[in-house]
Order: sequence, then structure tokens, then C-alpha cells
Amino acid sequence: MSNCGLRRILQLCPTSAVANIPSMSTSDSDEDSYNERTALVASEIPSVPSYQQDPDQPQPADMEPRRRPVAPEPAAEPPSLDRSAVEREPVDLEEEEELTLKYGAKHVIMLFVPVTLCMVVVVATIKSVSFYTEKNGQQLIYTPFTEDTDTVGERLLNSVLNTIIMISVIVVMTIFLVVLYKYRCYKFIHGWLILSSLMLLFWFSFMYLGEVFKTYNLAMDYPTVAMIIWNFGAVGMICIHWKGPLQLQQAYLIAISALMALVFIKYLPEWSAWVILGAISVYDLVAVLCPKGPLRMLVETAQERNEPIFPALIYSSAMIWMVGMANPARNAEPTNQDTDEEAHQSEGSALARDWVEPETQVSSGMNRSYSTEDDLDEEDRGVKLGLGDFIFYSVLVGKAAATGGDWNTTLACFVAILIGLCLTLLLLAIFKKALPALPISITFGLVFYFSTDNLVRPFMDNLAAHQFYI
Amino acid sequence: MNLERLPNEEKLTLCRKYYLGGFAFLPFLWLVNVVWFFKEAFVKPTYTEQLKIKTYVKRSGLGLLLWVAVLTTWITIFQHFRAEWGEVGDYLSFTIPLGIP
Amino acid sequence: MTAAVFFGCAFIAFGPAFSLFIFTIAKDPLRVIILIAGAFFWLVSLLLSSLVWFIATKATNAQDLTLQKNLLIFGCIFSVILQEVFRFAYYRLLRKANEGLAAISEEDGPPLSVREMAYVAGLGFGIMSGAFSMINTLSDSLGPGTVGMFGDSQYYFITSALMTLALTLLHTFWGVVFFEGCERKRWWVIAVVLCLHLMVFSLSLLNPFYVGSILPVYAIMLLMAVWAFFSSGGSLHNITLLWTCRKSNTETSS
Amino acid sequence: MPQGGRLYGALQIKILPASCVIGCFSIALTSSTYSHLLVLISMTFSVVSETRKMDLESSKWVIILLVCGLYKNVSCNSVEQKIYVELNNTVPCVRLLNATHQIGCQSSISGDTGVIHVLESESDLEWPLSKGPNPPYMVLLESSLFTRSIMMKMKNESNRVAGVAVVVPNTSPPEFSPHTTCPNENTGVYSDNYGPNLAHCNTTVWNPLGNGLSYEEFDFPVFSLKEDNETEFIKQCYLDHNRAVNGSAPQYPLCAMQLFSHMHAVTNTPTCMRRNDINFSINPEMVCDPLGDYNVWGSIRPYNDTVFGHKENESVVIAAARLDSRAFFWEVSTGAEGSISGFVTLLAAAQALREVTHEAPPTRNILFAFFQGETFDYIGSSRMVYDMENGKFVIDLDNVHSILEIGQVAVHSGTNLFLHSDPVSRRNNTVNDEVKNLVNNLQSSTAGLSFLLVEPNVSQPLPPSSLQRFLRAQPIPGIVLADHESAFNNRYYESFYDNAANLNLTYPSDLSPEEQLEFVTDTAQSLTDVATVVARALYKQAGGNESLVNTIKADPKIVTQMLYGFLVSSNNSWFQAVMAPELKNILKPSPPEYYVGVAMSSTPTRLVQYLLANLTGAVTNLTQSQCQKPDELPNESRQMYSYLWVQGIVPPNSTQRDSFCVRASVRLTKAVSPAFELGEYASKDYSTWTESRWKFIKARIFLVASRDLEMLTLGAGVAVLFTSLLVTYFISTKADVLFSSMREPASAAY
Repeated sequence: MSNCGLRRILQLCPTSAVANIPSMSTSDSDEDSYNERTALVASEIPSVPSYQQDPDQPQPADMEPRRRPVAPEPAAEPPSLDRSAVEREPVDLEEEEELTLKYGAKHVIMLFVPVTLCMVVVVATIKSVSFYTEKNGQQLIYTPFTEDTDTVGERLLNSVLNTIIMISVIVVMTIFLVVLYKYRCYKFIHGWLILSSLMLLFWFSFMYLGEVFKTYNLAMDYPTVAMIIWNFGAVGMICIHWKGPLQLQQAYLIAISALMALVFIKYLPEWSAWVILGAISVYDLVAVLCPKGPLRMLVETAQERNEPIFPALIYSSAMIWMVGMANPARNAEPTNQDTDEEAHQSEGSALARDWVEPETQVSSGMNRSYSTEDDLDEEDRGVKLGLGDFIFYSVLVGKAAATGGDWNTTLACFVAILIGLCLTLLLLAIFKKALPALPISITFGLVFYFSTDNLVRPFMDNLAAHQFYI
Repeated sequence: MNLERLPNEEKLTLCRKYYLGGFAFLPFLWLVNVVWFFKEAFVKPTYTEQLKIKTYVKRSGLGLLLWVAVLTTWITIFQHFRAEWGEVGDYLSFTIPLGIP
Repeated sequence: MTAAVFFGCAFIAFGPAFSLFIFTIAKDPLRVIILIAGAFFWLVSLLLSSLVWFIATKATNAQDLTLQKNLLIFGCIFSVILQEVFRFAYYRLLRKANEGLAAISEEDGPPLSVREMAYVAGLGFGIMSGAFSMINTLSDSLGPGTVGMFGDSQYYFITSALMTLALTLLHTFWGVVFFEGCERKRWWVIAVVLCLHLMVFSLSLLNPFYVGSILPVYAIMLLMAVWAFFSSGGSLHNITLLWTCRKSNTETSS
Repeated sequence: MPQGGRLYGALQIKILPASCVIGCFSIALTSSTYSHLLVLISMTFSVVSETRKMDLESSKWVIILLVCGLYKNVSCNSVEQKIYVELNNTVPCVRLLNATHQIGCQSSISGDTGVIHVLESESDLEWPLSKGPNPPYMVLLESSLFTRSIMMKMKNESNRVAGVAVVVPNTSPPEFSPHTTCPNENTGVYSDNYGPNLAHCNTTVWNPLGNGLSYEEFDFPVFSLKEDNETEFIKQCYLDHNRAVNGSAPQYPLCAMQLFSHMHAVTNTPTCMRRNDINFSINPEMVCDPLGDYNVWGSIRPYNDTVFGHKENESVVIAAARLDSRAFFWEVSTGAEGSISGFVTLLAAAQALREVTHEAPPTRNILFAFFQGETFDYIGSSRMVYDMENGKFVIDLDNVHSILEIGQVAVHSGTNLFLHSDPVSRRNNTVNDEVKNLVNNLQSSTAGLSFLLVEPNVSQPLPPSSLQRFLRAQPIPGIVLADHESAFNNRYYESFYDNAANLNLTYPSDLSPEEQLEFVTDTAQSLTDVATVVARALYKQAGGNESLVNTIKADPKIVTQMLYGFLVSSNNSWFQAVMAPELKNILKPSPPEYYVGVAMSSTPTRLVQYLLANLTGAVTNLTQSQCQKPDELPNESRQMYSYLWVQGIVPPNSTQRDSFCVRASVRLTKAVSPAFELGEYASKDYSTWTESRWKFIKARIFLVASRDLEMLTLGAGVAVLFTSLLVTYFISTKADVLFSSMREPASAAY
């Protein structure tokens, strides 16, 4: 039973679930039946953590177990759990591996697609619109030191100084945000986010549009441009901060990441960009992993409060359900109810659908499993990737496309970053805690950029000249 | 967010809000409304709110078509007469093509 | 008007790889990951070999053109060997992962059979090598001009595309055969694959004498295709089966 | 239930979520405001013309860097090297605009490509225009065929011409002048209310050879190629690939050329200046810049250059010459006879006057004025007159006693020089008397010289000259000294053949550059004589001591050195000696560029400024720091003199230049047309010439493949794609049957 593939569970388990444990029958999706299976396995052991009696517990308590998986490091687990963990070890591992394999892979792809899209947008822009590659001396105030110096040493020094300033700005921002979040200044944070996304959606898209028209030497009039920008921006704000179709929201998140990345590529001097990329990944490592790291604190606080991290900051491969709603915990209850009823109705149809069309069952399976989850698990569902990662991945690839003349470098950076993402997700499945996504990818990306630009390019160029094929 | 999760009255209010929002010179919002609620309005088995949703979707579609017509005519006019208008054309222009009158 | 050349070459070079990806890889996330990992392995091998070549060229004087060309050929041979080494390494890796996975579900076996893995990995190698050898040429083919100012053949672009296509498919077939050989512990298979790879490279030395290079390469490709077909569990009987009892298949497969 | 929740929760990454993005966002916020600030700043600055110039300089630098970057990328891709051959010694024809028209050439934004056709004769023109099977054509012209008729045919008769490349030979044709027959027709003094019978060259056509090509507008690029191995390579490419054997179509691949010269400005000056100003975008784009530079002037007695306007009982004799010239192509104008003969003579005269004016200063002051941009409707002189009228110059028009202008003075043996004067103003008796007086002074100065100064018949108007601009303002007695009686002797007026050869400036073949610099040619000798005449006449005109007149002699050595420097190589030891250290890199082993251009203080301006300072000024013993801040010293004043630190010569048996500080009353005043000061971009009486901007100028040749081959490639590609799609689909559906032991794809196992 413990090894029955999820496919079979879908077909068999619900009935058995209803038959075996009445208490579970309130909501039966593939998810619950799966848990019920583990429950059967684990039920010999008395001291299994608290989740069997979860359904008949009162509502407020149901955030208890949800906090547990994230809060403790694997090292510092309470002894009571320890013993049970030892006994549950084989089963648990297998399940985890199985799920890692089957869902992990799916989630990896669900992240590959948006990351790839973002990079494609950036690279296409870089290659076509010369505005984003040509230097006109302008720099961000965060990188005040110029790079057109006489000696390499000076240039290096200046880029390092730029990096220090940039990173310290980011650190200050982060701490500021965490403090705000700790003291529940939601209004302020949301205002901040709305303001910044407003600026991105309107001002940067305005810039972008102008440069595109210039590149293709088109005449465009202000009324039309105003119309385009207003529609793009307003609908974007609605979709990101209020309610909108998921695909559209994701598209907008990708778009603003791409715009942001393009601005960085334009205004960051070359060496500074590379140094900053290196430094930010190190900072990321620290901020997420070390026990007092700001990001870690942020994430943990968010999970203690059972709240989504702000929608304008995270790309979620699944639904972002709580968007715009004042307090998730409060209206969790009613939605629970009606979704359960929905689940009852929709179960049959879901199974039927499962029967008739096995091809599409990957996607439909995902959707169904989401649509029959309750809100808070909905929240936790799927893989989430900070927009910052989108931005910096794209910055790396875009810089590679802008500085190097050839495509091989860009391609190499792209593959390297995807592989880095894969490894990160693998580690995630192993460690089961929030991980920084930048370090591995960016390290790979940098290594492959410089090596490809300096070693592989001349090699392949010679091969192309002689038409040798290896 | 996915509409399956939404109770019907919420669907209606959402569709209505999108429809009304479209009047703020937001044809794109109307487009989203049409695409998003099309299945709800025309494919799903009928339920009480569906009629209103249908009307909202239809009106949004109409508004969208109107806007498309207006914009296309204006753009064609502008592209055609920009050079002749001279100064006015330049002041109306967001980007002026280089090397072309 | 040279967009035609661009698209033509792009379709020739990457069309088959694209269709293979669409129909056999894209459906399955795990395969996509394995594909990209394969591409990554090929990339690393290329990196190391070009590093060696780079050091060699820097060590010697750049004026001696014949020496440089010999060094280039040496670098290519080294790269070919290294690619096969990395193919083996990748096989070992997938093998390990596969054993780890096989423990879970004996009910419907490992999610990917070794043959599928072999195919996907080979395709990953092929796509990456094809992209690296073709993509810059492709971007040049977009310009108004064509090769030949200094007496090169004007068929440069299309022949490059054809060679790329051959290489992509060859890598795929080599992957299948290679993994099969590793599975069965038939080390001579690996040797043959290595020799064929070297041979294909040395044939490409004949360029721009295209008749002498492309035709043999395609012959080798066909041979490898047949071999790969049989080594991955295909047989004449299967083909006849395919033609005779098709409708039974259609019934069962639904 | 929480098990699942936990596993899923495990599968979520909260990677660098908020902070860094927020960091980015806030960065974005401030950065955008920052760039907005930049926009505002640049917009406010772009009103001021200086900053526009600087902006222009910087932008040009950016462009250069950009192009270099492109070339770098190009050069590092071997396949691209197999395809393209970049042409480096090409000069384009660029677009200029005035109040009503645009002239010059331009390509499309992505460059114009055409199959090369080398034109053998005018009759051969029908091949590119009508008969040739594979248009468009890039026509390669020998300069003998670079005539109005051919160019007009290509411009008007068909659109099968993608562009033209002209091979400029090293030997000149008998005659060629792309300028108009009546130069500066509409901005001279003669008009319907000032000598209407003389207006529009009614009586005298000054430049009968002019075919007006420089003032035509071509909608295809026209480049010039030097006669060197690059051009040989192109011709070889043509012979190898494009030669039509007995009229049949040549075989592909064909040799083609691509020319990039996309001009930003269009229509006319008002339009482009308006578009300069109304560019609200992030990085405002300039599309055109007014032509302009600096006038150079110096005087015998110094003027306090902070005190403007009329000076009581001050009377000044102005000796003027023009500095600039132009050609059909952008920067190949070497106006040897057109301008250099004149201003070299004037410089020599100024030098000749130095000693005597120190010993016995004349009663009137003498002001040497070198006008820039005269070719384009008298930019320099009209600006100086405008400044005098509006009290922005150290003197005003009432202080001007008389004007002696040196026009084209290439005296060949046996020819005379002619004294042109304005008949209309001479109807006024006082003016007439002054003019007569000036003529006498000149003619009486030719004692012991090989040529005479004669007046043409009075009914003839003034030739195109700066004097006309002064006469426009008020009747001032003036003479234009020129080598032609009616029409120009110069057969290459304002063309790139008006070079050293046109002045018969020939050196014995066995001389090193240094020896050539010292060698006194016949041209130098005759110009020295002219300079002597001019100097003596000026001294008399200024009321100098008659007894000293015959001691005035111009120095042939200086003249020949100047001719060498201005016509052969500006990078010679003497020019190096008289230039400032920071300016030594403007000296090139070639003659400088006499097109006025839009960049301020071009090479000729600087050279003339320093030469005039060295030839008229005094050598002081100030140190370099003192030279920069002379006001701290007791009897030195920046307001009276300009102080120039020059490199000096390298003394023998030494490597160290002994630099010194020159004190001279030599000044630069801006030579930008008043139309741009006044904002009257459609002005009728001031020059309104502007030069368009461009992103980059590039020319390259390559082979183009036949359409059949391209279609074949495309067809093969499509075939391969679809067959592979079909086969793959088939196999993937039948995989379970084909590969018996293979299981269903794992995706089906979920």
C-alpha cells in the first residue's frame, strides 16, 4: 500500500478512505488519501506527531503542525519526534524521494518555464534594442564610481566600491522590511510594494516602449502611447495586487522582472555588474541560511503568522490565493467549508475526467489537486521563487548577451543557470527548508560566462572557421 | 486565482467590477474580462448569475471592439498625416522617426 | 532575402532535434531535466578540452599556422575523447540515481528505463553540441552577405546545417548504443562508439570537400540509427508487427 | 493531512524573496527618479548652445566607441570575416539643411545594398538603369564620369540604383567644380534693392564650371573611395563575379556593396531644430547641429576684449581672408586656391608688418580677420558684422575705415592681380575717394614686383566675398584682391581637386620632408610678393610712415613653410614648434580639413590662431604657470593680450623642447550664424546651414547568394522539419510496439 503510485491512489484510495477512517471523509483528495495511507502505516507507532488527530482538532490549532515542519532545523528536533523519526525512517525517506521525484520534477519544470521566458525577453531586447547595451555615462546613484579609468586596478577598486554600496543598500532595505514586517506595518509595506510596482509598470514600460519604437524608427503619438501604458499598468496593478487570472499575473511578474533586469543591465557598469552578482549570491546565502539572517526571519515570521509573502515579490507556480484579502487566518474557516462541499461534488467528475483522458492528467491532476485543497495549503502549494532571482538570473544572461559578441556564451550561461536551479531544488527536496536560489546558479553562471567567453569562444570560432565538427 | 474556487455570486461581482473598471479607458481590462469569463458565460451549465455575467461579458466585448476601431482609425490617420501636420505632428509625436519627414 | 537562408539552415539543423524534443521529451519533466543535465555535461567536457587547447596555443607561438592547425586538431581529438568520458560519467550518475529510484516502486518499475535515459541523455549531448557549432554561424547567415569572398564555397551555410544535423542525431544514437554497451558490460561497444566519433571528426577535416565529408558521415549516421534501433529493443519482427496488427495496437493503447 | 502539507511545504522555495526584490524596487524607484533628473538637466542644458556642442562631442565619442565595439565584435567572429570586407578609406556625402531645403545623400537606416557595377562610359549607364538583370545596383564611378548628367540620370530615371561609389584619383581632371555657378547667391549684398542689375550673377558668372552637384539632394548614399589597393580589391571582385560577358547575365554569387550613411535630420533647418528641442524622451536625441566655428582676429594695437561697442576717434583698417572651403564629400575639402592662398598671404603680410608697426606705429589700427564658414553663406563675416552692429565686438562698424580682403590669389607667372570693388557703394563720392585711395596705395606698392594690380571695369559687382556682408550693413570702402578679372581662374572651385597640385606646389623629388618644409617653391615666392604688396598697402592705408614702406618685406621661408603645413603635412617641425603642447595631436601627416563642420575650433582655426600669434606677437619670458595666470604679474593683462604657451623647437643636440610663452593680441570670436542666436531658423539674410547627425558611417563588400540557392535552402529546411515532425510523431506513438522491451513513457505512469 505504501508504494502504490499516486495514479492508483486516485482510483482506489478514496473509497477505501471513506471505508476505513470516517474521520477523514470530510475532505478526500489525492492528498488526504495519501496521508491516510501514511496514517495506516504509521498507526502502529503511538508517538507519531500530531497530525492524525488534526481533522478533529479545533480550528486555531490547525496552524500548529504547519509551523512545525519549517521551524526546527533537522539537527535540533525534539527527542519525542526523534524516536519516531528513527522508526519511520525507511518509509518516510521513500515517500519523500518518490514525491521529490514525481512532484519535484514537475515543479522544476514549472520554474524552468518562467525563468526561461524572462531570460528570453531580456536577451531578445538586448540583441535588438541597442539602447540597453550602449553606454552613455549614466549610472545608478547606488554605483557612483565610474569605470572608465586608466588602470585596471582603479577599475577593479571602483567596481568593488560600487558593489559594497549596492549590497549595503540592499541589506538596509531588507532589515528595514523585516522590521516593518515584525511590527505588522502591513499598510506601509503594501504601500511600498504598490508604489514600486506602479513605478515599474508605468515608468519603465514607458521607457522600454520608447526605445523599441526608436529602434525600429517608428512614429508613435502620445495619445496611443498613453493608452497603451495606462492599460498595461492599470491591469498589471489589478492582477498583481488584487484579483486576476493566474497566467496573467505570472506574465506580469515575469514582465516586471525583465524590465528591472534590463534597467540593471543598462545602468550597471560591466565589472560592477559581475562583482555585484557574485556578492549578492553570497549575501543571499547568509541572509537565508544563517539563523539570524533577515530573509530567514522574514520567512519564519510569515509562516508563524500563516501569511503569504507579498504577492508582488514572489513568483508562485501555483495559485496565489490570499492576494489582497485582509487577513488569511480569519476567513480560512468559511472557505474551508465550502471548498469541502465543492470537493464532495467535484470528486466524481474529477475521477471521471481522470479516467477518460490519461494524456492530460498531469496538468488536470495538478489543477484538481489544487482546486480541492483548502486555502492555507493552497498557499503552501507549489514552488515559489523570489522575483529577485528572476531579475539576477536575467541580469547575468543579459550581460553575457550584451558584452560577449557571440551566442555560445549566452547559451552556456542559460544552461548553467538552469542546472543550478535544478540542484537548488534537489537540495530543497533534501533539506526541506527555504533555500537561497542564487548562489549555485550564479556561481555556475559566472564560471561558465568567463570560461566560455575566454576559452570556448576562440575554440569554437576556430572550429567554425575550418568547419570542423566534434 | 482560478474561477472554479469561486462561489457564483463572487464570480458575478468580480465580472461586474471588471466590467465597470473598463470604463476608465481600460479596454485591456475588458479584454481580460471577456477571455476570463467566457467559459463561465457561455460554456458552463446555466446557473442563476450566469445571465448577468453573460451580459457583462457581451458589453465588455462591445466596448473592446469600439476601442479597437477608434484606436486603429486614429493611428492610421496620424501615420498618414503626421508629416503634413508639421509642427503639430511633431508635438503630438512620442517618437519621431529619424531621416523620414 | 537571406532570412530564407537563416530559417532554412535553422530548420535543417534543429528541426529533427526540435521534433524529438516536442514529441518525446517535453511531456515528461524528468526527461527535460535529464536532457538539460546531459547538455550541461557536454558543456563541461567542451570547457575542459578548450582549456587544454587554449593552454597549448598560448604555450606555442601563434605565427606558426600549421602548428596552430595541428594543435586545433589535437584539441578536437582530445575533446572527442573527453566527451565520451563524460558520457560514461553521466551514465554512472544516472545509474546511481536510477538505483536510488528503483527502490521505491517495483510496481511499475523505474520511472525511466535506462534506454529512455540513454536516448534522452544522448539527445541532450547532441542538441548542445549542435547548438554550439551552429548558432553563431546561423546568426551570421542572417546578414545580407554569403560566404565566398576569399574563395570559400558558397554552400558553407547549408553544409554546416547538414553537418550539425548529422552530429545531433549521431550523438543521440551514440548515447543509446553507449549506454546499452555499459549496461551489458560490452566494452567493445564503447570503443566502437569512440572510434566512430573520432572518425566523424576526421571526416569533417575534409571540409570544404563536402562530397567526401558529408556522404560518409550520413552513411555512418544511418548505420548508427539501425544499430541504435536494434540495441534499444527494436527488431524486424517489431516492424512487421507494426504494419500487420496496427488496429490491435490502437485498441490496446487506448 | 499535515504530512502532505509538510511535504508540499517542503517543496516551496522562499528564495531571496522579499528583500532583494524590494531592494531592487526601491533602487528602481530612486534610479528612475535619478534618470528623470538627468533628463531634466539635459533638457535644460540643451537650450544652451555650448552644452549642445559638448553634448555633440560626447555623443560623437560615444558613437565612435560604439562603432569600435561593433568592429571588435565583427573582427572576433571568423565566419563574419569570411563574409564581409570592411572598407576603411571611404568618405561619405552627408546631408546638410538650410531654411528651405536639404542637400546631400543618405542611405536607409539598415544600409543600402546593391550589386556592384563599374561604369565604363555614360552609355554603359543603361545596364544599371534598365538592362541589368539583378537590380538594385551599386554603381562604381571613375571620377571622369562623376558628372552632373550621369548623377542626375541615376537620381531621376530609375530607382534601380542603390548607391554610388566614386573613385577619387590622385591626378586631377581638367576641370571640376561641384559648387553652384553663383556662389552664395542669396546672402551677398546684391539683391533686388541693392544693384538689382548685378544681383544673381546677372553680369558676371563667377564659377561657370560649377555643376551644382554639391547642392543636389540624392536619396541614395554616395561614398568616395581613394585610389588604393582597397579599390583595386573591389574592382577585382567585380571582374571575378559580376562581369557580364557579352551582355548575358553574370552567374551568382555576385559581388555586392553595402553603404551605411543614415542621416537623422530631414526636410529643413526649422524642422530639425524644432525636433532637437522637443525631445522629451529619456535620452533626448539631437538630429542636427548648426555649422559654425571661431573667427580668428588679431590687431596691431591690442584691444581690451571686455570693452565692446563704439570707440571714439578710433579708425581701423580690416584685412580679411576666408578660412574654410568645402567639397562634395564630407571631409576631403582642401581649398588650396579657394582659401589657403588668401589666408597664407594675409598671415605673411601680418608677419611682415610686425617690425615696422613696432618701430613706427601707424595712426590707424590694422585688424587681421580670418573668417570661418564663408562658404556657407558667410557665417563668419555675417556674425562679426552682427556683433559689431549689436555692440558685442571690440569695435563697431563706424570704427571701420576701410577693408582689404584677400580672395583667391594664386598668381601664376605673367598673370596680374585684380582689385575688385563694389560699384553701387562707389556711387557715393566719399566712398569712391577712399576706394581710389586704397587702389592707389595698392598699385603704388608693386614696385619691383613681377605683376601688376589692375581694376576690372567698374560695372562689375564684387566677387563672392566677406566684404559683401559689411556692405550689406553700411557702405564701407573696400577692395577684394583676387587673381581673376571676371570668372574664377580656379577650375576646381570648392572641390577636392583644389589641392597642392592646383597651386603648382611641386617639390624636387629627392627632398626629405624637412627639406621640403624649407624649400622655397615658385608658388611661395609669388605669394610672398603678394603678401609684400598687401603689407605695404595696409601700412600706407593705416597712415604709416611712407619712408619705411619699402623696408616692408614678407619672408618667403615662412610662406613656403605655411604652404607645406597647410597643403602637404600639418605635422611638421615648424607647426609643432608653434603649437601648444596639448594641441600637438591635431597635427596630422596630411593636410588639415577645411570644411567648417559643427565641432568648434577645428584644426585650421587653431593653426591660424597660433600662427598669427607667433607671427605678430612677442615672445615673453613667462613660465608656464605665469603664462596661464598672467594677471598676477604687474604689467601683463589677459584683457589686452592672449597668452599662449607653445612648444618651441627642439634645439640641436638636445631632446628637450624649449617651450615659451607668446603674448599676442589674437582672439577667437564665435562664428555661428546669427540666425541661431536669434532663433530665426528660416532667416532669409543669415546663413541657416545645419549638418545632420548620423549614428555611424560604414561601407563593406561581400558576395550575395542567388535567390534560387536561398529558396533551395529554405525548402530543404521546411522539408526536413516536417518529415522529422511526422516521423517522430509516428515513432513516439508506436514506441511501445517498435521497442518491445520499452515501457510506456514515464509520464503515463503518474
